[in-house]
Amino acid sequence: MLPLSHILIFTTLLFLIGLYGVLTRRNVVGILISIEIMLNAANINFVAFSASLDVSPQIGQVFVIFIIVLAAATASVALAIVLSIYRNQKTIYTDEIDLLKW
Amino acid sequence: MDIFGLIGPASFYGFMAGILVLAVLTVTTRNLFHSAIFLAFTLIGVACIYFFLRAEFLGGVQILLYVGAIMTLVIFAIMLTAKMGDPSIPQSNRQRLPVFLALAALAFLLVPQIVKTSWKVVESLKTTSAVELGQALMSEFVLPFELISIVLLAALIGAIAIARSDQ
Amino acid sequence: MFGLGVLKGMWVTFKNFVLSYFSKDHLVTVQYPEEKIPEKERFRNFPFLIYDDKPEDLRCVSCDICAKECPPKCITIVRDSDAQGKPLKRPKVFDIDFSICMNCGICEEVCPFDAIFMDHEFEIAEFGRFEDLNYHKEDLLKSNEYFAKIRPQDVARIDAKRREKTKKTEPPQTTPTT
Amino acid sequence: METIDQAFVLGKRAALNWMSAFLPDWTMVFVSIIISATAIVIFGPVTMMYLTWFERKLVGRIQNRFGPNRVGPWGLLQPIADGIKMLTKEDIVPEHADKFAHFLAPVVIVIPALLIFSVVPFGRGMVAVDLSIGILFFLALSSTTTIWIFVASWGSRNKFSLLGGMRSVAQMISYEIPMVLSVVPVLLVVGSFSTVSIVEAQSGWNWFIFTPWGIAGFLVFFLTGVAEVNRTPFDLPEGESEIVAGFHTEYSGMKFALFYMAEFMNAFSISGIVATAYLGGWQGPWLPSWAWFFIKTYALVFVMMWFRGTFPRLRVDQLMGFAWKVLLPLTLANIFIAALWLNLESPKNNLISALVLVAIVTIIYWANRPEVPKKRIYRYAYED
Repeated sequence: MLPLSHILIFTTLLFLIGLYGVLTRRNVVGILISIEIMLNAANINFVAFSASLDVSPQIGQVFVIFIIVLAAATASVALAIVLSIYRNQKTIYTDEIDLLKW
Repeated sequence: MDIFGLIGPASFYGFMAGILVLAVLTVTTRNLFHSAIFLAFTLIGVACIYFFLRAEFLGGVQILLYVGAIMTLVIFAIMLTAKMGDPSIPQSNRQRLPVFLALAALAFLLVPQIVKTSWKVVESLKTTSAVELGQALMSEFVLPFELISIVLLAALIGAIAIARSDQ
Repeated sequence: MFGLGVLKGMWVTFKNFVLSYFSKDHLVTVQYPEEKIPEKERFRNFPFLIYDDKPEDLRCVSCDICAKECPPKCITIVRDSDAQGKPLKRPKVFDIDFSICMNCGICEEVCPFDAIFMDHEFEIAEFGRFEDLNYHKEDLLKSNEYFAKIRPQDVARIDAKRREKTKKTEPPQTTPTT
Repeated sequence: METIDQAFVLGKRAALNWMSAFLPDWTMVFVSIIISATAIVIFGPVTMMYLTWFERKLVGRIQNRFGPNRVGPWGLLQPIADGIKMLTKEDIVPEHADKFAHFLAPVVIVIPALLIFSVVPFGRGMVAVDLSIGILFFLALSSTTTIWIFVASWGSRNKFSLLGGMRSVAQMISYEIPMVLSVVPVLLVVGSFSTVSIVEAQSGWNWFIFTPWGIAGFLVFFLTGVAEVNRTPFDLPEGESEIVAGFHTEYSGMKFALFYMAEFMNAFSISGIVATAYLGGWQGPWLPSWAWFFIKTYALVFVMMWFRGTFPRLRVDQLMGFAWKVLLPLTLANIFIAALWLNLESPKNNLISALVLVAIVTIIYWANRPEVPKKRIYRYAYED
């Protein structure tokens, strides 16, 4: 099996790519997509740690299950919010949703 | 015999490179729908990583939940809101270069740290079965499990309440 | 009872499926080119010209009524004439363009000489669009026996009528001399 | 008997032996994988081709017709003629279509359909990979089909396509849930996801369909399976009388054939998984194991096509109501019934769980009873 540090570098890069998406996308749904990538990077980290470190192997996987479930909840609530914003503001671009700024 | 020692890691590296490329495409593609398609492939690739790490149950759950359910939600949201065919609307804000530089700096900070740290790695890959996972969920993690179900219920009700058009 | 209608419907289709292997009633399709449904007597398709004994003995006297009545005007008739230019009671040209004919059967109804009738023939597909479907006099000729074969009831009625007519006008009837 | 039973396994072993003569040792594993994969990749499309022939024949007979009977004896070469026609047809891409999505969807949709075959146990020892998560693998892969159907409908840039895609997503997400839940009793009783161990747990005549929870689970699993592959009476996504052809309106030639192929291969593999989970898979007396598997699977495929010849399409609200108001409570109760059955002693448990099942079905039926409007009395329409 390949060394743990390689997987960690990979997940770091994946996380940073997701973060890049979060910080540069204008579209709310695009930001949500990027957040999913970040969550996946974290999940791979959990699995890799639990598989190769000296801990009980279930712990990491249980956390991954929790994260997946939370991601599902996040996605549903966030998309409901997106729909609601679109209905009220007729836009889903984050820099145009500026009702509280003035 | 050696060939397995070669092919396993080689395909692993191949998968990792592919996932990175797909993730970059996901966050940089102008067309949001294509971005969602690339995300679907990324998630399937992550499921394959789980299979490589011998977490088959997680791989199945990943595909079933992420690809089957969350992706569909995302695509629905794109479709219900989008005016994305218009190329005159910029899809990213003006912080692209600073963000890229900052994140590159962060990567240069983190990667040497990861390499430098001495992880207490055990020799063989540890695996666990779905049965053990279920027992862990029902014994050691029963409180978070129940909390998660309450969170899910709350999310369910909240999503319906928010998305409902107020008559 | 819940679900009983579903089972009933499935039973009907299953019966149809099984019986189609055993019963002729449950397999109504006919393998067309090899096997044909016999035509009904009143089936009518394209017109043809009738002759009595020899093909020269056309009943048609080229009165032009059918050509005038034909709604799509698909019949062309040119009257024959003898050497002196005297018109004869028979057509020189009798063309029906089947690419135009709409199978209405008006020509049969209006013909006072019972010379034109609707046929049972329907497989007349051709490769050409223009000349191939333009039937000439020779193609249209069919004998009275053929007519008797395809429409026995009509032929009995029409023959009886014609016999009566010829009996009435027996003496002056002479074969035209050319 | 033993050799017939193991014919395919022995055949593969013989092929491996023959090849080991001139191939190095370490390639043998790859050769074994390649043999299994080739068998599946050939078997899938051929099954699909002959399922189309079978369906046309069957529906024809149901409608008192012959079905295809011109190309070859009994029309047996009809699928090949169809294939040639599909291959030589012009491939049309709409002008404003999303070319990338339009191309990608039919190509990708076939992959899960083929991959599912790898966990289907065709006979004793005849499974390509005995995955420890076999059933979950099947459920996960069949759920991915939704996205590609939707991508196809969006990529076509056609209103009918989009309507079909929306319907498809709504339907498949709804039916996904009872489908997953209806397999849970089997997993509960067997204690494993592996398809092989599920079949082995039903040895003898202990097929799960002969238990009270098995009947309910079988019916729900099969119906949701029919809904998952968009077949009649759940074929709203491609309802040709309403929305032309739904998501594959704009597809022609080989791309359309790929959609068709995925649909039929899914129909076959879902029948196979239902047979595995509830009808005992390859278990059965006298006949070789693979023969039993194919008998059961084709019987289920026959029932699917029989449905197609019998039922009209459901309405959208009926479809959704059926999934959420009937199937979902039934499956949830069914898990409880299976647990009850598992924890009581042997002769008593069947009776008790059957009673509970009947009670729950009655309650669900009562809760969903059709609302028959009262006969109206036109009070002022008459003299008195």
